[in-house]
Amino acid sequence: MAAKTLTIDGRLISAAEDQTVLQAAKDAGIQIPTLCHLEGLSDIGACRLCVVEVAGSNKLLPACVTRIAEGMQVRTDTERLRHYRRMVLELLFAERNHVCAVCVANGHCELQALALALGMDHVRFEYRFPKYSVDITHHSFGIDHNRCILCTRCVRVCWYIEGAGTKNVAGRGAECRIITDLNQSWGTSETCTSCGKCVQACPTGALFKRGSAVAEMERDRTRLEFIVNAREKKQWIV
Amino acid sequence: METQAATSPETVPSKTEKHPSGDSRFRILEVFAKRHGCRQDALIEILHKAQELFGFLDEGLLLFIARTLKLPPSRVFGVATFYHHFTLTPQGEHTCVVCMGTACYVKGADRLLATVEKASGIKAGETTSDAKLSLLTARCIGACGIAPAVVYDGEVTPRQTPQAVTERIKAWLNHGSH
Amino acid sequence: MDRLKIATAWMGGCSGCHMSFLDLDEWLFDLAAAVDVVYSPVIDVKVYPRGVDVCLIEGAVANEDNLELLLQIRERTRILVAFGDCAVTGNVTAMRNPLGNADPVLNRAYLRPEDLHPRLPAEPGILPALLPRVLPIQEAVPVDYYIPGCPPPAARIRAILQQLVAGQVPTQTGADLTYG
Amino acid sequence: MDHIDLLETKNRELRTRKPLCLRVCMAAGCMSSNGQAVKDSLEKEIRAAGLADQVEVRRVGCLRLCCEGPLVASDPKGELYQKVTPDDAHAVVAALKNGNGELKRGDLQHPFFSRQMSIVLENSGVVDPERIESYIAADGYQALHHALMEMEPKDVVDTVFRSGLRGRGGAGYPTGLKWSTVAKTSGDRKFVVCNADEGDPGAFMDRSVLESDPQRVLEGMAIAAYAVGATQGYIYVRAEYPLAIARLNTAIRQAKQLGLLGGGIFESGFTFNVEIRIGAGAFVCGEETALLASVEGRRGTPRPRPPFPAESGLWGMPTLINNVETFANVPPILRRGAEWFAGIGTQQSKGTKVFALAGKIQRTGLIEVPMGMPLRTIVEEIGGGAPEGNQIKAVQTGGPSGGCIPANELDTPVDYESLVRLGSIMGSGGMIVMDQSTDMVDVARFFMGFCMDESCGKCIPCRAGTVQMHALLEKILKGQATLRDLQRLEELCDMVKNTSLCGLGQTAPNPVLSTLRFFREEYLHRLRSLPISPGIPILPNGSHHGPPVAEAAKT
Repeated sequence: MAAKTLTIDGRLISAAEDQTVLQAAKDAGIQIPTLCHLEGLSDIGACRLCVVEVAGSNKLLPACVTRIAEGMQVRTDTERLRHYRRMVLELLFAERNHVCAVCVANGHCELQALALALGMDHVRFEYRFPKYSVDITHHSFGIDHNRCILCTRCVRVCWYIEGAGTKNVAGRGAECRIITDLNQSWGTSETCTSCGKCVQACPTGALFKRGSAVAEMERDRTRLEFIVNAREKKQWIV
Repeated sequence: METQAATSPETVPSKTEKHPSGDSRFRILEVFAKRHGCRQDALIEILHKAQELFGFLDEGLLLFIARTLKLPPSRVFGVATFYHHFTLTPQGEHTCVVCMGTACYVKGADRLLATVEKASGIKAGETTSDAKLSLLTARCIGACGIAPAVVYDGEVTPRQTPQAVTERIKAWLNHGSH
Repeated sequence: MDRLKIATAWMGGCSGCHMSFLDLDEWLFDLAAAVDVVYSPVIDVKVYPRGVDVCLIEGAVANEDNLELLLQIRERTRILVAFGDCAVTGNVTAMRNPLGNADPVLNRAYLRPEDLHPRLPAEPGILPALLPRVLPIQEAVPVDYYIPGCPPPAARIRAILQQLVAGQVPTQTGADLTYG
Repeated sequence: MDHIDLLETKNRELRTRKPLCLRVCMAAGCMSSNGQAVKDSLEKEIRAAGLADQVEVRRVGCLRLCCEGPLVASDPKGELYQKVTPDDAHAVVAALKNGNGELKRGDLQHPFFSRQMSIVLENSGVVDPERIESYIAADGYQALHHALMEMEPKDVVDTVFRSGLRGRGGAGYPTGLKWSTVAKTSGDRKFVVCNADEGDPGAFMDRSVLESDPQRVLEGMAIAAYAVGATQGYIYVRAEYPLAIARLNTAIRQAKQLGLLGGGIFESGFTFNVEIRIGAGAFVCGEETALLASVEGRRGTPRPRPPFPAESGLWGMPTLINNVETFANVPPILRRGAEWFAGIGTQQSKGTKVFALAGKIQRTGLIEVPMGMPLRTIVEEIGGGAPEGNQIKAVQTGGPSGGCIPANELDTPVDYESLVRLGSIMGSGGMIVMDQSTDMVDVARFFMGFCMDESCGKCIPCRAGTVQMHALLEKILKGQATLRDLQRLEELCDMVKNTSLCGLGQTAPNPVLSTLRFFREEYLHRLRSLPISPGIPILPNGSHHGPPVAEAAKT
């Protein structure tokens, strides 16, 4: 694989030509915030947190799906980007009911961690306070739609890693929600293999192991990495 | 228009030579799907056909389609709920669609809608409790030259006024089908 | 230089933020030496005074009294600090908001079938009515600084107060900003 | 079919024509005003008068002046009758023989007609949209024949490139450039897709073209397919356009019967098939990657580009997507040459543009004008200005992605760049005129509501940002917003515009931004002072601080 050189935040970086800006930055130790991205899953460029400035482009580009190019000049942490990222978070916090204090994922939540990292000290938009339900009909897992940010990691992991196609997004726009099979309670699903990958993939407290109390829902992403490596690279690294 | 799709998930077998409910519309739908080679990318065409046959898409019907196309149910439900043309609840005997396109809007479509809502006692997207009338809005039916337009039972009617819609709606609600 | 006048107020919250404040232990003596605490649930002052420099507000705006007090505080205070998650986000206090208005919680609390004489509390002038919707304080009045946390750890409260007392613009970075 | 057959079909059609002809508009506008009954009545009247062998009653597409429908045109007299009722049949037939019945005659010298220029609509209102022979008689399929027999694919691409044709769907990307990308990209199969998902509220150009002259679109697609090396085409058309769908189906069937679609067209080695895909009510499917997802039977959510559909489109294959009007421009360009087309319009914007003129204007309907015509000519001369002596306040172009152009900018020439400079876009061609009674903040709220409902929900800025912008606009309309809210609205507009995934989100703030730019005072006078003023907190439920009492608590 040929290498290409590019500049990220003023640093000259060499990266493989099929890498994305996100991968190249990560390899160089530059962290770009992400939410819908999860190692091992195909990227969809939906959360817009990873948008970066690329010299010569008047549009902001999502780092997760933008391929690197020779001589590319990327900025990942400008004032303008920080401003937009903070707003993405504000919109998410205002959209559903994210009550960190009583959340199973408190302390282990990517959304919560980002709020901290990006300096979101409060939300300037009106909280929507929508009414959402919690489905704990499955014997091992539950889904709390109040905490869902619609990143679709669970959908993608269910379709492309497990292959069951149990989860999907239904509805449109603000009405979007994650469903099980034909919008039925999880416990009645005929396709769910109860593999739990969706729970491992979830960035917030939306998907959890039943019985988890506040702050107890820690995730083990190495399980996903193990499977993806085994599938794609034929390497079983236990 | 038929509005009853008397099916439940349990009654749908995986192989459907003849639908156990005895409803011949399933057979018609299956033939239609086969004409599309039961291709998964024909899902939207098949949902259109199903809605045309049954009036709305209930769970049993969606499951039937999922099995016919060998698709996960979550995919069929996801697609059916993405597109506003598809409805998962039964529609009334009559439908009134108020066009809310820009041209109609600047010519008072919002007042027409308010009038129908008042005359029928239901909001847009709802059906009267006696199932006589479903009230819908459209984003633009492309009849801007004759705005404001209202579609009564599929018939585009130009230059509507609050009086005209009231008469039409009252007639339906009072006299039922004719 | 005049001594800084500091206040704290307690609205729709569990008082956990004040507990955390009290966890500052002996540093409170240092604080007391540097400022005047002119209004707080921990001192016996009934009326919110004028000319307050800094007020820390715990809790969300949940009832009519909260709202009235908040407006008074805003009017009489130079720097208003949202103190803890309830004040900043609504938090647990606002968890009734998805239910639409206050009725479901009142009914659930007071009209239980097992009660002998179920009745909703109604003591006008004594018992403040609940607002239909709980508000984080910045949805009701402009707020100058925010201290998230449920509760905010004592060290964080101290850091902010130290900067305010020193007349600096408080900066919070990294670990100073955690919800929950 | 070969060229001789094509010419023979044309000549037979022209030979057998009756000397007199009544063209009855049967596009959706006139159809909804009882057009079918008018046609039936005319046919009956002509039979009764014993004129059946002399007079043809022809179903035609749009005769343009929708507000005066049902419309009937009389040949060779060159008269246009307006608001014709079935009872007028006698008078119309009498007029054929110089009778002078009571008829409302349209003034064909009026600028509404005289200032127009027809390329895309040259056959609209002339040919019978349900008879391919009628299209062939108007030189239909000559361009396809010319391309297949006398041109290499690259020459076709070159001709379109040199014509300067730009995409008529909104953004104005050079059509030739797009074609050449698809032509150069290798793939096992290639596709040509016609975007007929005309979703802008207030736009009906594509519907009219499909209803009036569907064969032209098929011919344009076939030429494009030959140029880029595609064999399969899809037309993605809205379910809301049943008449257009029916006529397209008829057109495809007839073209196949004559060997103008399918295998070995004109006895060449070129094969091209077209299928219709019916949309199901999702505006976002006008975005090309969402449209492709929908054609594949999936949820119509867009994906980031690159890769562009030209490289990786339907099922990962190179795919050419153009809209109806773009394809409709292709046959005349091939027939009359790139230079002819490039001679029309402005330096940057060539040819004509079809607009759907609607709203607070005297003459609503379908118009086609050369690019570069001042907006004033369109709305004041062609459209006759606002009705009842009202003043035009603004003209909205580009639908929910566009903006409101104020009356004092009416001298702007209508071309892609000029409209963008004013914060609007050409869009697909909806043109809504607003007068003094139109509330611009309400208009902004209307479009934001549209975008909110039509957001696919995939990316956060659009899904959640449109909700918040809509809420802020409602707050402003209710008189409960402060300057702080307005600032937040502007911040959100900027953020949603710059960070959304697809065109829907990126342009959703445009109606707000353009009304803020030109009608800012309408926003400002609705604001109230900062909430710090005693006694008036901001309450999200709308009520001012009065007693916000939980009433039930007292009962």
